[in-house]
Amino acid sequence: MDAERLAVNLPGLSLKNPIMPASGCFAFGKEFGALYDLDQLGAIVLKSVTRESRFGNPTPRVTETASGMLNAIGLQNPGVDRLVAEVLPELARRHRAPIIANVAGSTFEDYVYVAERLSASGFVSALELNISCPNVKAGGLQFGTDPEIAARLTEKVKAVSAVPVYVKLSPNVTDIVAVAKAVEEAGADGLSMINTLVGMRIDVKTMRPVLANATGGLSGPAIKPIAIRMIYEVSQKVKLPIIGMGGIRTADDVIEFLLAGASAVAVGTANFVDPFAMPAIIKALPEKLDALNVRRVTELIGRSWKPCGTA
Amino acid sequence: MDAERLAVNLPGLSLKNPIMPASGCFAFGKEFGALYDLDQLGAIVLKSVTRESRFGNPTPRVTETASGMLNAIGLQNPGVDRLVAEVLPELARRHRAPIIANVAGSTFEDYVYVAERLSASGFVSALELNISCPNVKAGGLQFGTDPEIAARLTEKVKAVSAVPVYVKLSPNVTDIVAVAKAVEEAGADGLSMINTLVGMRIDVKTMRPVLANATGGLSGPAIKPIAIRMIYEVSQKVKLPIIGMGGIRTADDVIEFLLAGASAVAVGTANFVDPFAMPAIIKALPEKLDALNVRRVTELIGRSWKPCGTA
Amino acid sequence: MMRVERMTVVANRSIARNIFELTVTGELARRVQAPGQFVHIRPEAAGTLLRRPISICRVDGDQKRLTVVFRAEGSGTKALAACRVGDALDVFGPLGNGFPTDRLASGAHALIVGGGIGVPPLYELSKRLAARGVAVMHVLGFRSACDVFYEDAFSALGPTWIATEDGSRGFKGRVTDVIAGEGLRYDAMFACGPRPMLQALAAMRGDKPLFLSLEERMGCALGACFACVVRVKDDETGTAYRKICADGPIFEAGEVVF
Amino acid sequence: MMRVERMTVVANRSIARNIFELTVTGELARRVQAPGQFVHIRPEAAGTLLRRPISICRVDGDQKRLTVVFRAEGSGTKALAACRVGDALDVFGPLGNGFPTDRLASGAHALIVGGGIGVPPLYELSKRLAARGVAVMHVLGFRSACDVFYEDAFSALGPTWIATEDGSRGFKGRVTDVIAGEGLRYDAMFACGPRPMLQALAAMRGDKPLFLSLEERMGCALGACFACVVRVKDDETGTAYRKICADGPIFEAGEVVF
Ligand SMILES: Cc1cc2nc3c(=O)[nH]c(=O)nc-3n(C[C@H](O)[C@H](O)[C@H](O)COP(=O)(O)OP(=O)(O)OC[C@H]3O[C@@H](n4cnc5c(N)ncnc54)[C@H](O)[C@@H]3O)c2cc1C
Ligand SMILES: Cc1cc2nc3c(=O)[nH]c(=O)nc-3n(C[C@H](O)[C@H](O)[C@H](O)COP(=O)(O)OP(=O)(O)OC[C@H]3O[C@@H](n4cnc5c(N)ncnc54)[C@H](O)[C@@H]3O)c2cc1C
Ligand SMILES: Cc1cc2nc3c(=O)[nH]c(=O)nc-3n(C[C@H](O)[C@H](O)[C@H](O)COP(=O)(O)O)c2cc1C
Ligand SMILES: Cc1cc2nc3c(=O)[nH]c(=O)nc-3n(C[C@H](O)[C@H](O)[C@H](O)COP(=O)(O)O)c2cc1C
Ligand code: FES
Ligand code: FES
Repeated sequence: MDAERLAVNLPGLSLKNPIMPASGCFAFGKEFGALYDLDQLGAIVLKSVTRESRFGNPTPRVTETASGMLNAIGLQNPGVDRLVAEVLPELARRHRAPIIANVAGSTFEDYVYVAERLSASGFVSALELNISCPNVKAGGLQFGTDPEIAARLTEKVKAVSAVPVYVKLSPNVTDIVAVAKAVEEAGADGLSMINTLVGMRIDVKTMRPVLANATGGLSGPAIKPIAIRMIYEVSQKVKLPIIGMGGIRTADDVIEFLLAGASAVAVGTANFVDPFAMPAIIKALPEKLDALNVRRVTELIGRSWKPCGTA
Repeated sequence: MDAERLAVNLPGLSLKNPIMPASGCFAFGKEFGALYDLDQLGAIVLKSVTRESRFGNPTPRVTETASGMLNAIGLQNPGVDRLVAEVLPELARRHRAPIIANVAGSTFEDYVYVAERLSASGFVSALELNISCPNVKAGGLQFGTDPEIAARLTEKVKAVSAVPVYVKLSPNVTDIVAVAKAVEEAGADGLSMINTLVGMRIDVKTMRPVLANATGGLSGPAIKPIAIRMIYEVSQKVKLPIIGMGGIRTADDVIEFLLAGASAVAVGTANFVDPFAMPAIIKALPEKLDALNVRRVTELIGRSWKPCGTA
Repeated sequence: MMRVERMTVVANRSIARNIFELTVTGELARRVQAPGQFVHIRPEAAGTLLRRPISICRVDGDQKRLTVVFRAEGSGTKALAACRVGDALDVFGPLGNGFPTDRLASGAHALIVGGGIGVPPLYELSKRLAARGVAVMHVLGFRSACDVFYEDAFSALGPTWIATEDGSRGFKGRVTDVIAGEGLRYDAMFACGPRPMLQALAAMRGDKPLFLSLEERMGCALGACFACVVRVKDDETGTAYRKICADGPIFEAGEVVF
Repeated sequence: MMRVERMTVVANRSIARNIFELTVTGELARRVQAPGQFVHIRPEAAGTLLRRPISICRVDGDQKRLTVVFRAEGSGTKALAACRVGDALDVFGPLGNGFPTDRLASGAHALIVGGGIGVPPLYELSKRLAARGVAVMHVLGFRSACDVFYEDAFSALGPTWIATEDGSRGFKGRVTDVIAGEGLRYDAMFACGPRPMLQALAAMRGDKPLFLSLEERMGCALGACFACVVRVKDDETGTAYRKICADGPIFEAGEVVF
């Protein structure tokens, strides 16, 4: 019973707790794996991978803002073939936590190729479809701002994927519910939300943008209220489970996301502030549940909008 | 020369410096007028006014977030008739700084009525058209998220207004440049950006949204990177002058907004943190300009994207 | 007139479970006009954005000292609890209207009722009423014995009843039980505490005036943001309001809906 | 192994214009493996989100002490400058690879070149090289006399030349002017400082190995975020890279593009 207290079951993912890293903040697991046992986590989420190997944007690629940070990494990654050949076997050998691979691309064909390769590799339990990366010139964000394009992409990827597909939504839209509904209809198995908001910082002394890429993606506690609002809205309108993210730092933040309607959460920027953030959150959760008189984390999901008494 | 150093001339507005309050954070001037001489400011910007008198949303109406706050005031105001009859004459008698009235409504007719009354009153130098209030059920945000509707509204208001019209844009959109271009073509004289982002906070203990209205508008330093990015993008695509806002607290922030492409700025939330924030910023500006070897604030406008050497 | 000042902490100590008594010194203390006014404090160490409204509990204008009593609850008040003597504190105030002290003549009876963290502003009120010759009585409600504070201070000014929810100190029950049980008679009542307590007091006051202090989440604390409004009683327009920060926090029962 | 630790401040003082020398104590100090490694410090008082990477300037494993020297520039380093003895500081480290100290045999000549705030990590390096019997020489460049620090400390280890841009102390000019002007000969060069300085040194090194320390804006400082990459020299794939935080910050000139 107690072991089950934090467990959450989602399509393709049997999570022993609802905590996982956010894509791009955890590379391919090795670095944090040197700090703690990754099997403590609900799942391991990999950095976005594309068809071809990419270097990404010039530096500086990150800068700080009030309670947040901007990043413009630009999808640096070794390409899906090397990922499958070199990185995944080692990762899967070392850890038992489910692995979620994050798929990015510039064309429909790219996405499909990458998704197919990853799904066929047998190493991953689910795919996360990054249709919301603000830091690349071609592809990325466009796929996530137009409901129709997002739906088409979802369909195509679903067609080649044997594992469940979670679509990662962009907050840089007028109507995120419309995008969520579109990908739900197109067959998505779940949603991840939110990716970063497009932001910018200018260096007063040089009078130029701080990031070499000019704009970047805003993450961290600053965006948490936006993430909570979007999950609150979307979870009431679609039936898909949501992996929530955006500024999570503490166990209370996790509970807030679950209450808003997320079924699990991902931690990104907070890993940079405290490299042991995720183990610390997992450790703190049971006590928080006790204080709230909650037996299982699943009881919290969507409770901020569900009529009292239902669970 | 020195007196002119901070001056900015915009349609209808001869500003002795580029600093003004953000609508809704300064009521109708009286309260801050008790703290300092409002004629120090570039302009006085009034809280949104509607055709009818409104009470607004139930409380709690504000709550804090990381480096920001959420508000859901809900356009409480005395109605335009009482504003023109009772509030404006007194305000105009006491102060010489130009007055910008902010217009809100639920229908085209409402907006037109209010704009016409204000323009005809003779008390205001310009109108700010709030098509981006996230905190009212009808009207408000919808007018600001669809470029066509925004343009139609701008046209109608321009037709009845003898004073210049600044359209206040919503950041809760996929493509803010499209909205900006639409209202530019429709005859807007300037832009104000940005209004608040829709956000939410849930109380972990009560498990319900903190705000009675559930969602609210996110303001403060947390949103500054988003404001800067949007102004940077829009100012390169439209010719209209921009009044920039979103998280400004310091003279350096003001300079960052000007570099991004704003011609003047508004200070909102910072007035709550430090009631003397605006006089302090105005006082600090000349020294900052000295340090940057800049003679006039106008030299800074858009300099982050203008080719070197142009000004 | 209100001002923003970096005041200096001269004392800070725990006086009950999670309750702190913090004294600061500065010019601002001279400006306080009435008991029940409050200050808006910026707990800089917490890294929070907004200020925190806290009632003035006592003030000594000559010594330029001002004391607040608060419960360390969230990040802001916890940061205040951690303040050390000598620290500078960014304080905005004094704010609000304060309790009227001139509505009772010398010899009249004032019943002062506080609940929990609503007790602090009543101390300066009682002192000032007592100084004017008003006979002051106090009924103070707390959750439990370890939450009780200022019992001696109030007792020194007039008869004082303590009620606790669990009966671990004084009467077991609520302040209204004490007032009814003891048959307390008064010419005016002054109260600060949770809304249910204030509502119960308003229901039992008969025709006696009741002045009460309200709380609400605040932005500016100055009247400029419309965060803290309450509706006006029997308002036919539907849009009448008072701002708790500027028109209050003290209202006469019957004036506003709470 | 790296760890996160609340280390205790045991000393903090200004040693030149805006330059501070901060010593902390804790288990982490025992883990330092090589000079040139750095720590990632969270300046909590500043309310900033991200940590700040700062090189380790000296370390005493037995005493569990570690010293950093930094310039108070932005909010983070200003908050570090304000740390008082006894304060706790959230430190993550040790990070990075560090300078190789085993590439020179006893008796060989090492030229150690620092520019401004690049000087600190070179001190521990020089100490360790000297301890191995390597003959160390130092050329340290600063803007002006009031920016100079650690001159005596370096002089105690080996001959030390100071260069200032305005000539207010030592040689007027750049470190490269000193090296050329004095005709310094060496078996290997070690350098830390602004990129133009590093580039000039790389250009003049001839066939001698040059180990240099690079800087970049960092997120994780652990290798997980790809914020701090540099391109690899003569990379035909176009996608080869090194992470400054994990593969560096020390590289051999010729390895990466900088
Ligand atoms: C006029 C007035 C007088 C007050 N006097 C006292 C007093 O003398 N002693 C005392 O202990 N408390 C008093 N309070 C309540 C006090 O303001 C809150 O306890 C405090 O703001 C909580 O801040 P926090 O950072 O600890 O909590 P958090 O929950 O972290 O605060 C988050 C946000 O909510 C606001 N908030 C939370 N609780 C309240 C509340 N009850 N009222 C208003 N805002 C709140 C905070 O100001 C902050 O903006 C008073 C409130 C008002 C309006
Ligand atoms: C490996 C390494 C070792 C360093 N060693 C030292 C040292 O020993 N002494 C020293 O004084 N400085 C050193 N620096 C530079 C130091 O990290 C910056 O001066 C510091 O981060 C500035 O923070 P701030 O809050 O004062 O400035 P702000 O400008 O307010 O910082 C804003 C953001 O930019 C980042 N940033 C600003 N400047 C730099 C920079 N030069 N390098 C990396 N990030 C930066 C900050 O970390 C922060 O995220 C080192 C940098 C690196 C990468
Ligand atoms: C440095 C960095 C790199 C990121 N890279 C990716 C990525 O490759 N793919 C992706 O889908 N999201 C990426 N993200 C977005 C995060 O996964 C997450 O959606 C976002 O940062 C919000 O969560 P946080 O506030 O906890 O960081 C990245 C975020 C950061 C900060
Ligand atoms: C309490 C509050 C009330 C506001 N009311 C209005 C309003 O009535 N009309 C309007 O156009 N904007 C309103 N705004 C938005 C501000 O004018 C401004 O666009 C926004 O807060 C961003 O600026 P800031 O971060 O400096 O506060 C309000 C903001 C706040 C915080
Ligand atoms: S708090 Fe702003 S009006 Fe009362
Ligand atoms: S700082 Fe994250 S990879 Fe180097």
